[in-house]
Formats: sequence, structure tokens, C-alpha cells
Amino acid sequence: MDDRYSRQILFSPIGKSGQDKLGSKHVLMIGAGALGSGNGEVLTRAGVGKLTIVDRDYVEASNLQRQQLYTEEDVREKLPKAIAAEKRLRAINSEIEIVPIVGDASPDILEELVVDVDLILDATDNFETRMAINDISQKYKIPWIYGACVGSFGMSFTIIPGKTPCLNCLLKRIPIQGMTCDTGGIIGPAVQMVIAHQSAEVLKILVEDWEAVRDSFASFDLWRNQYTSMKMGKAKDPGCLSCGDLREYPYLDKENLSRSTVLCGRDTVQIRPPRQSELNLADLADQLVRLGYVVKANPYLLSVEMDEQRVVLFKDGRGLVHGTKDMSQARSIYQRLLG
Amino acid sequence: MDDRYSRQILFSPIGKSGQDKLGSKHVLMIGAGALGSGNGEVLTRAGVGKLTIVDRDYVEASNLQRQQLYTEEDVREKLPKAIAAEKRLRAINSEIEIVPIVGDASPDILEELVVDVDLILDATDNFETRMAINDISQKYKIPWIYGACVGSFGMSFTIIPGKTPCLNCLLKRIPIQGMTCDTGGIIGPAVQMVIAHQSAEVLKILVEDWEAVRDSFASFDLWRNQYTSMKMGKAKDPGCLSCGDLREYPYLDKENLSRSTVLCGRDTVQIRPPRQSELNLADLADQLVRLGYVVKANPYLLSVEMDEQRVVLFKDGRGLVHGTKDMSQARSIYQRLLG
Amino acid sequence: MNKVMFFAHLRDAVGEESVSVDLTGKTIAEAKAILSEQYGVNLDSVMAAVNEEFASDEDVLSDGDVVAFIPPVSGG
Amino acid sequence: MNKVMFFAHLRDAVGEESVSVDLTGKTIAEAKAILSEQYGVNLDSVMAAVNEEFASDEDVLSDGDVVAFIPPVSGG
Repeated sequence: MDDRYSRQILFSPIGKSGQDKLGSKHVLMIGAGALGSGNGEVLTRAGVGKLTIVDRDYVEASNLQRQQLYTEEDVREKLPKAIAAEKRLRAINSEIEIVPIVGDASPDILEELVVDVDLILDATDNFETRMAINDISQKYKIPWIYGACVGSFGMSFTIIPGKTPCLNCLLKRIPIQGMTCDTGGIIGPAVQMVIAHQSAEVLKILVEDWEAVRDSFASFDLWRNQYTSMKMGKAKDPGCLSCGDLREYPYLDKENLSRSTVLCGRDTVQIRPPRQSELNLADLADQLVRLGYVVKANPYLLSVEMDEQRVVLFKDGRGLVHGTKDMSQARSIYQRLLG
Repeated sequence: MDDRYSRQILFSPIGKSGQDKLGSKHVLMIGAGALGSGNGEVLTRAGVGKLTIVDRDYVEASNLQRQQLYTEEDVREKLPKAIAAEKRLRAINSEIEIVPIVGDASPDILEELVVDVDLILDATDNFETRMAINDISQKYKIPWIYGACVGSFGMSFTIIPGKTPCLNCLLKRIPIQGMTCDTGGIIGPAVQMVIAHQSAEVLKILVEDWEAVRDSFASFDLWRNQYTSMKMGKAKDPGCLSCGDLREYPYLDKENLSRSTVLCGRDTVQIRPPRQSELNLADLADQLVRLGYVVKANPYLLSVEMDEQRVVLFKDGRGLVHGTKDMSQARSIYQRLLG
Repeated sequence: MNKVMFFAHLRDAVGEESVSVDLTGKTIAEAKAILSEQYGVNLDSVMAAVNEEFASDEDVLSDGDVVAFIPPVSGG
Repeated sequence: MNKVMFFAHLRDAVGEESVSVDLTGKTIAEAKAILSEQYGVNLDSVMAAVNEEFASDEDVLSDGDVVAFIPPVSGG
């Protein structure tokens, strides 16, 4: 398809040389849900040379409202998202390389995948994976772009090793019980808005227009008509364990990861969060009931029915996912509830 | 597909009652290019009851970089965009009604189509059609949402008859020689950003959350990291011919439309702009040469080769499109150059 | 006095987009404690901005500073 | 003095995102004429905002007003 990129080449900050750079670059995208399917499509259409997509889930009916690569047919076939995404992206652009990987983006896997990667695009739905991406980014000096949304609210921040603060500077530790799309709902326009910010940053970095890269933390609420840019220079922490002088990359250390264990003979996986913390079980139960789940709770634990599985959450953040022996599936279900 | 809208219902400003409202509403979308394909997908996924899509063009290779419903197959088949859009949208959501119309959104056609419509979504690429939409909106008291983009720049404004200023209050007359994607280029993220704004406004209006509707004019540049909201209260002009006390709906009057005439025996269509104006032929020639077109110019006219057609533009804005007798195709080609 | 703005679910919990509170001389950590108590919101791991600039727990507020609390979200 | 900001292709034509010009006492129409002359840009049909509020051709500028010129674009 000649002419395919003509309108993008005409945009002078990209031009012919930028288009050639795009075609020579490799993006590793973690997640193929709402942000992943949308960003994946923008980058595929833009002609990024190689796109590796990692996702552990399959397409479900409740995804169709906002996950733009997927169809009713994909739901009926219960296709893994990475595979369904690849199928559609190839139909859109057969001239680029797309590598789908069905599985968990664990630190080990990330270290393997990061070879030759120019940029990591965050399209995941939980902070544990984001903190691992953040450490990998610092360790291998690869930029990454944080993006997230819930309800009509969203945010994006570009992290350039050696230049900007990192996610660990900002958050210090993994937030527990963040709002997720499974507890706070989500509308398509908020997804599109985050995709717009993330994909613009990807293009700037891949064409090496470093001056154009956003140095503020953007957040917005489309229903409330809010948009705010927070300057981030002061956020850089020299003592940060991920990007500071005495860095340890704490989130690549297995000791600090949430631990999942298949409970022997019980068709159950136990998940321990990376840090001890107290869940507000009453609030969580309220949210889940509003979502339409069947929930039972007492002061010590909360039990929720989720399709074929039943999840029991304890006050200390520990979870039991009954009805599966698949650790990756169990972690996915757990993180959908707790983010 | 049960559960399909669960995450949207969980978003409390929509909820179950909002979802029911969405399912009972009819959106008329003018254009199925970049903004049309993106907005069409968001609204189809969100479960808007009926979507009528009007477009006069067919899918070309240069569309694939940013027009999200289309594939390489659609380019090979030269499918009309409205038809290709319908095909993809049905695969995404078979439970809503989609009505594709291949043709020009002339004022006559708009008046026919607007029956039972709850909202008009602007996804067109020229101001002449927008001014006609604006008059139709005022005449039949139907809200519409302006959106446009070029390069990394975009804008959106929501127009509610009887409440906000209208497009004619803002512009007073049709701007000539506006930047278009065919002359200034365009990147996918800017398209996504406009879609985010427009589709959020559609959802607010369809669920009748009038307080949430944006009353400012939003514009942004994703490459330059700019975002600005302009308050619009003062823009309302009581003397406006479209929305004022003595309204005439000037853009529904055939006298004020650009006139196209098939020139007898010459396989040529002549187009006259709605108002006398002086084109800057030298600037336009520069832009078109940068785009890669073969252009010949002298102080009185400019000639440009476009695929099978040759277009000659005169200083007074008049154009001759050689190589076609199809008035709709000729107008499309003319407006791609001049906006 | 200080204008304090709440984003995302914090806004829902507080019930207003912004409130006026006198936080002059307080650190961000102290401000968080006061507001958590007063509005029953959890400001643990919530980012704070003062006059559109990132602020850390130790930063001290001046009269007239506009404070915004932006909760990092995880959905995607 | 006034800060004047240019958006989209106007910014490219002017070469800078913003310039400082004294437009105190001028109407928007007069300001457009002065700036068109000075920077060779066409401000015909371009929207003007003064301090983030829409301004019409007859509005008069005060010292310190921030003026923005936003060209309506037609792409889609």
C-alpha cells in the first residue's frame, strides 16, 4: 500500500525521516485490554516496525464496550486477547511485525522480552506489573509510558530513565485497593483520551523528538470537564530504590512480588499481596454489590462469586481463588478486584 | 451478550437508567473518515440504539493510518466508507441498528435524515457541511457536536440550541482555505483525542445529564503539550442569522451553497465556493508540493494532479475537477484541498 | 486559606470538587491527615500537587496555595 | 504589555508559541490587523480568546490581558 503513511509524513515533526524511524522501532506493549487494544491499533496504523503484545486474558462480553480490536465472534471463541488482537492488527497492516504472547508479564518474562525493545507501553491493569515495568525500564534504560483510567477519569505520564522521576519516586510503594474498571466502571471516551496521550508520546519518542516529550503528569476527567498538568521536576527522589543513586530494583525481587500458590488438592490458588496491608472489606463489598456480584462478607473476610470462580479476600489482602489451578488466571481475577 | 454493558452501567452517571436511555436514542453521524470511524466505534460499543452514518467517499490506502474501522481488504475492494463501517460495526455489536448512507450530506438530505434524531455528530471534513449541520440543528432544536483536527491539533465544541452559541456566532462566515488533513497532515493520537471529547459529550447528552455537558470550547495540541478551554458565554450573538432573533438559516439556502455544475461534454465538474474570496495560490501550491503532488501554478490559477483527476483552482476560489462527471466526487476532491 | 481540589473517586467521597481549608504552615503529610479525618477519605498513596507542581509529604503549605489530590488509578 | 499566544499552524507561521506586544486599548480587530502585518499571518476567521474567554472583534484589550488566537480547523 503506497501512499499509506502520506498524511503522517506530511506532519512535519514526523516527515519522511520520522516515518523511517518508526518503521525501524520495536515497542513492547504489556496488556491488550482497553488501553492495549486502542494503543495497539494506533501504533499498527502508524507503522511502528515491530509490536510485541503480552496479555494473559481471553476476550469476554464485558470487554466489548471499550476494547476496540475485539468482536462478538472473539467472545464466542473465547480467544486469548493477544491472539485476537494480532488477527485484527494484521488485517489492518500486514507490513509490520506483530508478536503476540499469551501469558503473565512477570519480571522474569519482562527481562527476557526487553531485548532490542525501544519503548515499553503500559496497558496493564495493576500496579504490581507497573512497578516491575518501572524497574525494568530503569535497569535497561528503556522509556516507558504509564497510562490508566477508571470511570471518566484518566492519566498518563512519560518516564525517561536518567531524566524524569520514575513511578516509584511518585508512589513510594504499591497502592493497594486502587479503583479498577471492575469496581469503578469505565466509559469508552476516557479510554480513548488516555490512548491519545500515550500514543502521542510513543510517536515522539520513536521519532526521537525528545524536546516534544511531555514532562508533566496529565490527568483529566471527561465527565467533569477537568484537565490538569502537574509539573514533575521536584518529584525525582535521589534515594529512590528504583532510579536513585543506590538502586536495588525492588520490584524485580521475587521476595517483594505477590506470591501465588496452588493449594494442594483444593482446585484453589492462594495469592499474597506484595506488602502487608489492611483492606477495607466493607467498602469493597459495597462496590462489588453495586456491580451486581453476589457477595458475602463478615468482618474478617469477603466472598464473591465471579463466573466459574469464587474469590475469598481477607483483611490482610490475602486472596483465595477457588475453582482454578491456573495461577495466571487466579492472579488476573484477583487483580481485577484489587487493581 | 449479557454482561456487555456491565462496566458502563457501573459508572454511576450512566447506571442502568442511562444505559436504557442510550439504547433508545438515535445519532446521525455525518462523515465516516477519521472522526467518524472512531466515534462510530465508541458509540456502537456503548450501545447507542440507532446510528445513521452518511459518507460519500470510499476507503483508500492513505486512510488506513488513522481511520480505525478499515482494513487493507476494504482498500482493495474500494468499499464505500459507510458500507465498510457498517460491516465492522455489526461484527462489534449486532444488537443495535446501523443505517449506512452513501452520499453527500447536502442540506436537502440532512433535512430528510433528521427526523427522530436525538443528536448530530460532526465527523465531516469541511466547513460548508458544518454550517449546514449548524442551521439544521437550530431549525429542529437538535444538539450537535463540532470536532476537527489537523496535524497534532484538535478541537471540540458542543452546541445546544437555545443554550449555547452556535458555530455561526463563532465564525460569522465560512473560513476559506482552512488547514485540512490533505494539506497539513494528521496523526492518529490527535484523532483519538477529538473522539474522546466528542463521544463523551454524546454520552452525556443521550443520558440527559445536561449539567455535565461541556460549556467551553476545548482545543489542544498533543505534540506541543497544550490544552486550553475557552469560556463561550460571551460568544452568543443575538443578531446571528442561524440562532438569533431574526434567524434565516442562511446555509440551508441554495444561493449560499457552493455550486457544482457538470460542464457539458468535457468530463469536468465546476465548483463555485459559497462566498467570493481570494485564494493564496502560492501558499497552497507550496503545501501541495510538500504533500508530493505534481502542481503547476501561475498567478491566476493552480493545477494539481490527484489520482485520476486533475484539479484547477482559480484565485476567486472556483475549481474545475477534470476527469469526472460525478458532482459528489468532485466536491469531495475540492473540499479535501480547501477544507 | 487554601483551596483543596479532589479528583476521581476522592471527589465523589468528599462530595465536592473543591473545599476551602486553612492549611497554612502544615506539611502535605499533616494536611493529608487533617483532610482524611475531616472527610473520611483515604489519602494514602495519593499524589499531591501544590500550584500544579508535584509536592512531597514534607513540603510546607503557604497561605493561598492551591492543593490538588490526584489518586493514581490502575484500570487499563 | 500583552502576552499573545498562537495555536496550530499560526504558531508555525509566527515561529513562536507566544510573543509580547503592547495592545492595550486596541480592539481585537485592531490587534488582528497589527499582528497580521507584523507576523505575516492571516487572522481572518480566527477565534480570539482573552484570558481564556471568547472575545469578539469589538472587545477592547487591557494591559496584562492574555490573548490567544485559535484557528478553527476543518480536518476530520
